[in-house]
Amino acid sequence: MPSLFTGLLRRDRIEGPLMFLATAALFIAAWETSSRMGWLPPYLVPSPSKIAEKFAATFGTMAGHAWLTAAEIAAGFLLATAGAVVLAALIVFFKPVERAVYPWLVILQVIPKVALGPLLIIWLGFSFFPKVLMAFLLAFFPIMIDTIIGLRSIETNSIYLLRSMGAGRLGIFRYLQLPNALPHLFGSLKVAITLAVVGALVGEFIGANEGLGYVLVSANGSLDTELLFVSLVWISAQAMVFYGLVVAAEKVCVSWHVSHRGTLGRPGH
Amino acid sequence: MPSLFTGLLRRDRIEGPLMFLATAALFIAAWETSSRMGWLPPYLVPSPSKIAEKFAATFGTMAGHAWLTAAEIAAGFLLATAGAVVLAALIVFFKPVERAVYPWLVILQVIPKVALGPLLIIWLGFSFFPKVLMAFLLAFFPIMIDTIIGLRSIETNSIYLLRSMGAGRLGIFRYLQLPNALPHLFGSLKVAITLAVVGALVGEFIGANEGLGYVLVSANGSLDTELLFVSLVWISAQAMVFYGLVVAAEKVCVSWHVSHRGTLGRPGH
Amino acid sequence: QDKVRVRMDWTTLGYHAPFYYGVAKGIYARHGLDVQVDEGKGSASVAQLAAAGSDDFGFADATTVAQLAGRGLPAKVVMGVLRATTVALFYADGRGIKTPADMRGRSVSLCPSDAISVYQPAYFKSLGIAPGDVKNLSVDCSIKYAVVAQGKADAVMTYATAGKPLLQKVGIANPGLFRAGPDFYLPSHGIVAADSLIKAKPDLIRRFVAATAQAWTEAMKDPDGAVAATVAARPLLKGQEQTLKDTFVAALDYVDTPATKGKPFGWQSPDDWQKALGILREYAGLNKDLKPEAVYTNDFIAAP
Amino acid sequence: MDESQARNDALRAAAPAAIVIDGVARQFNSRGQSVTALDNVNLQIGDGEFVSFLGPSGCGKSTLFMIVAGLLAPSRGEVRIAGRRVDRPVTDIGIVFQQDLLVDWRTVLENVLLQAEVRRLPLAPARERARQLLQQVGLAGFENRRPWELSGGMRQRAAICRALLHDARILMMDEPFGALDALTRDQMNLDLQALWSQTRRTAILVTHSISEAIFLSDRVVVMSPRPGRVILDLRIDLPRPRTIEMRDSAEFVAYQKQLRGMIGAH
Amino acid sequence: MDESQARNDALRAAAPAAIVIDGVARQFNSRGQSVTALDNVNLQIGDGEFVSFLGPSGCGKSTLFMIVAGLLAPSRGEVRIAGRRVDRPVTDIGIVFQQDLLVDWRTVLENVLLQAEVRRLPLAPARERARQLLQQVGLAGFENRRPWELSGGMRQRAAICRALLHDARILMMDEPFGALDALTRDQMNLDLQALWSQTRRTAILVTHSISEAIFLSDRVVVMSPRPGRVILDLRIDLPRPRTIEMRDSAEFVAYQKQLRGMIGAH
Ligand SMILES: Nc1ncnc2c1ncn2[C@@H]1O[C@H](COP(=O)(O)OP(=O)(O)OP(=O)(O)O)[C@@H](O)[C@H]1O
Ligand SMILES: Nc1ncnc2c1ncn2[C@@H]1O[C@H](COP(=O)(O)OP(=O)(O)OP(=O)(O)O)[C@@H](O)[C@H]1O
Ligand SMILES: [Mg+2]
Ligand SMILES: [Mg+2]
Repeated sequence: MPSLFTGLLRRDRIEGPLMFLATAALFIAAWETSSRMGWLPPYLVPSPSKIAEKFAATFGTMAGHAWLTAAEIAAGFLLATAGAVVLAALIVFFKPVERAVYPWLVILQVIPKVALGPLLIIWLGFSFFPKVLMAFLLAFFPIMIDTIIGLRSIETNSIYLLRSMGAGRLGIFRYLQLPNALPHLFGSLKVAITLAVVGALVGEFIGANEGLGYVLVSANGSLDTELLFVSLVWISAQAMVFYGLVVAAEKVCVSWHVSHRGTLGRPGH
Repeated sequence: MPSLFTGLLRRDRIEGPLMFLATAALFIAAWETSSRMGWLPPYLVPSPSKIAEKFAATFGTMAGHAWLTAAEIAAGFLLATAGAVVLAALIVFFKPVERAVYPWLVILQVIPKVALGPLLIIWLGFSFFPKVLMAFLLAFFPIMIDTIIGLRSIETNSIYLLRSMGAGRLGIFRYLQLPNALPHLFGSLKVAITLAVVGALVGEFIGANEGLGYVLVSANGSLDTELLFVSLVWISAQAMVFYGLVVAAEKVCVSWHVSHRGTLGRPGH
Repeated sequence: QDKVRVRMDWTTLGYHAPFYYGVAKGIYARHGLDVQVDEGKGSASVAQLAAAGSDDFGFADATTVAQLAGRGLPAKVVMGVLRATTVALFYADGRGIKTPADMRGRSVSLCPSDAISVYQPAYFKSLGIAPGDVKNLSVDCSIKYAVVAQGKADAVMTYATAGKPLLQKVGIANPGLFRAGPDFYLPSHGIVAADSLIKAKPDLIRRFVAATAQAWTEAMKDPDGAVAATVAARPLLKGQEQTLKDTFVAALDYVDTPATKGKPFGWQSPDDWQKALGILREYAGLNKDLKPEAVYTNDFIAAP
Repeated sequence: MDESQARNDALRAAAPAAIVIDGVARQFNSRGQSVTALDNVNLQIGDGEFVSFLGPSGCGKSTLFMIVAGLLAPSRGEVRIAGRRVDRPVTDIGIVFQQDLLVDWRTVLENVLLQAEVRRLPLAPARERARQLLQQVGLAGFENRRPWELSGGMRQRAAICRALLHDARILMMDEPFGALDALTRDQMNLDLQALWSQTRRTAILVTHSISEAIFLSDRVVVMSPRPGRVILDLRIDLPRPRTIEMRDSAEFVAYQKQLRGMIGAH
Repeated sequence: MDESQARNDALRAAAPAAIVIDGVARQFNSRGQSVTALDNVNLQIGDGEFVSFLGPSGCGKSTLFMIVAGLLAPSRGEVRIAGRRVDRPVTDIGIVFQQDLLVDWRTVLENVLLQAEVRRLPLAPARERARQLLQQVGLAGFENRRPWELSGGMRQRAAICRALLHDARILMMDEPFGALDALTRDQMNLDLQALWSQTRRTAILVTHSISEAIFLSDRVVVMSPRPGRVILDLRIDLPRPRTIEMRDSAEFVAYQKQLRGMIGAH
């Protein structure tokens, strides 16, 4: 019954967004009501309708800010992906790299980036670069950790097979470890893209004259809660788009993996 | 030659920390020199010796603050681990949960927590709890994502085996999916513990009268760079301890996994 | 025309309006200056950026500049703008607070990343409040007013220039203010410039100071025009005109101290500074050997 | 054929079939292409009967195996066990898959005991029995090793122990002895026959060894190349217990020849 | 024994051995316990010779296999190939492991082509040859399927194609036909013999099938149970090319009996 089957599949695809939209509508309705009833003071949380008004009024300007922030996120994320995969490979291949570098990475990871911020401003100024750096710093670690595990999770005999084919470390990496690590790499990319968003924003918090993070901070400073929530809407929407892109890339790259076959525990009955 | 072999192993174990200490010593020496030569103005970065002095002078008070922050981190991290694993299991087992909950989780993940913080403080007060919640919020997502992938990365036939044994979803989870996911779960725990640290600190930034995060902000506000760096030292040290604990737990729990056998690409030659 | 960059202490606030006004009205241009007004993220980094030469001038908290100068920052205050003390305690009305003595047992919200919290003990002392009499609530700067509105605190330590309109914005209709006692003085905002700039381009500084004085004097007479110029430069502030105007007007009370009355705009009183350095030494660990000349100068103030 | 054997056969013929495979077909679709693995398989297996399946690689033996175990849904037709339609995994079963499916986080003994843990059987006697089974298949001394420390054949033997740990009414094995040498295999065949004779479970065995199929089975079913259909259902009338020597007997060789011819013909 | 065979043998005896296994032993240590998998194995394999290994499950065949391929270091002794000590993976080799080791992210054809890609062989002719090999082993039509869509035996066949894609001087196979039915297995044996006769590579085969070993080999080596030692090194003097029918010949049956006796004796 292929027609019924594809029919079901399609219903599945549509139902996902519908479900979300339904819960979202409910949530917003409850929020609007609370605002109108005065349970949510406007200086804390404005009503959705006010936010929508403000959203429409500021659309053009905000789109410009969003564009800049998107560029920062994309640059930081891509650099982090490339850097983390390369470093993970070095760590897996060369023990000394791990010993010398790893503790520093952990320290770098746990030092609150906001505390680094002022130094970054002084050294790097208000330019594009420090925001990219922040997005990079936040996104880097999860990718590296998951890639390391992914690269190491390889059956010894598969490596032997490649070695018998004359593959060196690079060959093993390219033909075996990297594709094998992809499913888990994508898991970390999903985490990393959200952190790259946060990173770019934190970078803008620390010092910027434009971008969504800047808008957020200045709305905060002038207690303009409506603008603040408009910027949160933009930020969330933007992050969802980025997240969706990563998920789409994942679908393309690791459709072969068992986690994507959708047969889990469903023996056809 | 087992004695030579274990000897090498032991050297390996000692060399790791040594390598780090050596690079650390070098780094600190370079820093101290730069400070003394005036390349690093004290109004930006104090010298290591000054930091050490301040560290010694404030040890008692700082230990108290560190203790509190540690409790927040631990509570947030443990709650996040439990919550994320349970939610991951629900998502893997029940498609509707995924559809309804997932987009919200992504939104929650990307909204800058600093923006949520004020609301949390106002609703939840200045207690221990909002900091725990922050640590929880930051740590939750990576654990969930990796656990979902881990739970799904299971060979169909292994599930069939368990079903033939009469296992239900819970049995498959307990006997198959969870242990199978452990190596990747621990990967995410390593990321999550560092984020829990950041979360507790952000919680303290937003509203607290004690804790390392509070010390950090007030040192920042009063331009006391020495105290600021002392608090950074405490934060890093604390995070390293937590990270070490996770790594130790990983060693115990997933020693069986191929990534821990240490045979990668080393065919004995 | 000389290209000049001046950085404000924060994202745009009401008391930044005169700078935008000066640009919009061509006041700076008439002094041969092509000024770009940038926003900043705190007085410390603004002073540091000026000292490093990244910016030409900064509009920063003068006490912060003094503290950094005590640690060797090669920059000083070349012009006082808001010269009166703006450290202030605002309290919510209707909660039985009339005099400083009523503060006993109450909670005060403050934001540790404001420089203010350091001076709080000195400030309270000038009001006759002992440090243990009030409970401090340290919160992020963005919610220090909201916690008062929520009733979690009854008063807030903040800048006198901003406190009233922002408290009104969160619903406290008539906030009261305790001004510091006479023995408590700290200057508020001024223009900071690097020592190297002072040495290299005294004329540029002189012109900038003169133009800024003129911009302020004219803006004070035309608050609506100043706010309009600000919003024109920062379109995101559309809709915030009232708040901007209120905060700007509130700031005008703090332009002068008794000691500067009748002196040219921008002139800083050595007596005032003497008092301020004393407080900084006692409460903020300021370098005891720091000479006033390393902190400020009146060399660039034009004679009346 | 001795008397008891004859009586057994008579009894079995009277009893309703334990497993009925009724018009089962199965297709696999992927990217537009469709592979028909099974095409209309009909078969009845009596209670306590031992049936082996022979057939060329890729003909659908494992597919049929999974369908009978309730792990895969047929595209057409149905399987009934004891009259009930199979529409979920059959659990009163001891099963050996084509892969060993040992898990790395358990020792060999713990892997065998998984059966008991999942079924919540009392652990102490299960452990006793597991040790005994491991000993029997020559894995004594390896109880506390991890699966990756075993050879291919040793892993397979551990998987067999896991399937035999409990008392299941049905025993299903998909090429369980493929990685074993002739001698070990013979021994395992003898052990399996002994076990089966004691308990008379219904048993299904997929194998590539004709002589193993004859040796163990009441009936040998031969399947055609893909799409798999039943092309021969041969009753093996050899007395039980069967011995290794019997393999050189004339009847045995005749069966062997008949089966080989049948398989070769396709 | 025909004449050319005799000449071949003479030539081989004169040539230096291609592979020398010299006093090789191997222990595995884990948690204090130590397993001796191999204990002093000595063997010489001539250039172009086909040698099979028989032995009980767990006796160390795969361990020895890995050591010869340079993938595992011996605890004692050494292996020399063409006079050079093996201290790294041997790469002029086509190898089939006991597991198929197909990767899920490649189709069947791409899995076979992995050999060519890693070795940077020209891809167009390699693809041609891969298709041809897949066709030969009965996998035509499955080139673009993923490994998990294949049956156990089909996977094994794909792995064999991967090992045969290039022209290696040495061919090593660890139970490559374990999951195949008799008929397919016979066909594969014939194909392998033809291939080997054309190219005369040195070949090492681990198998559990005595008749397969005799059918394919110049020499059959029997190993003892763990710790593995060589207990028989039997030269098979049957003319080539060998045919399936030859398996019923008196010599063949005699070899079979001798080997079975040897394996049974331990
Ligand atoms: N999950 C699947 N997806 C697509 N095709 C499949 C799947 N499982 C099996 N097939 C196809 O079904 C056919 C029969 O496979 P099956 O595993 O039943 O064979 P088999 O008889 O067990 O062979 P073998 O003896 O080699 O194990 C094969 O052509 C195979 O490609
Ligand atoms: N990585 C390992 N760690 C520990 N022990 C091992 C390891 N690999 C093999 N062994 C042990 O070495 C012995 C020989 O194993 P090997 O795989 O060589 O057997 P085999 O002859 O190939 O058996 P089979 O025919 O079952 O494949 C076994 O007892 C096994 O437990
Ligand atoms: Mg099969
Ligand atoms: Mg083996």
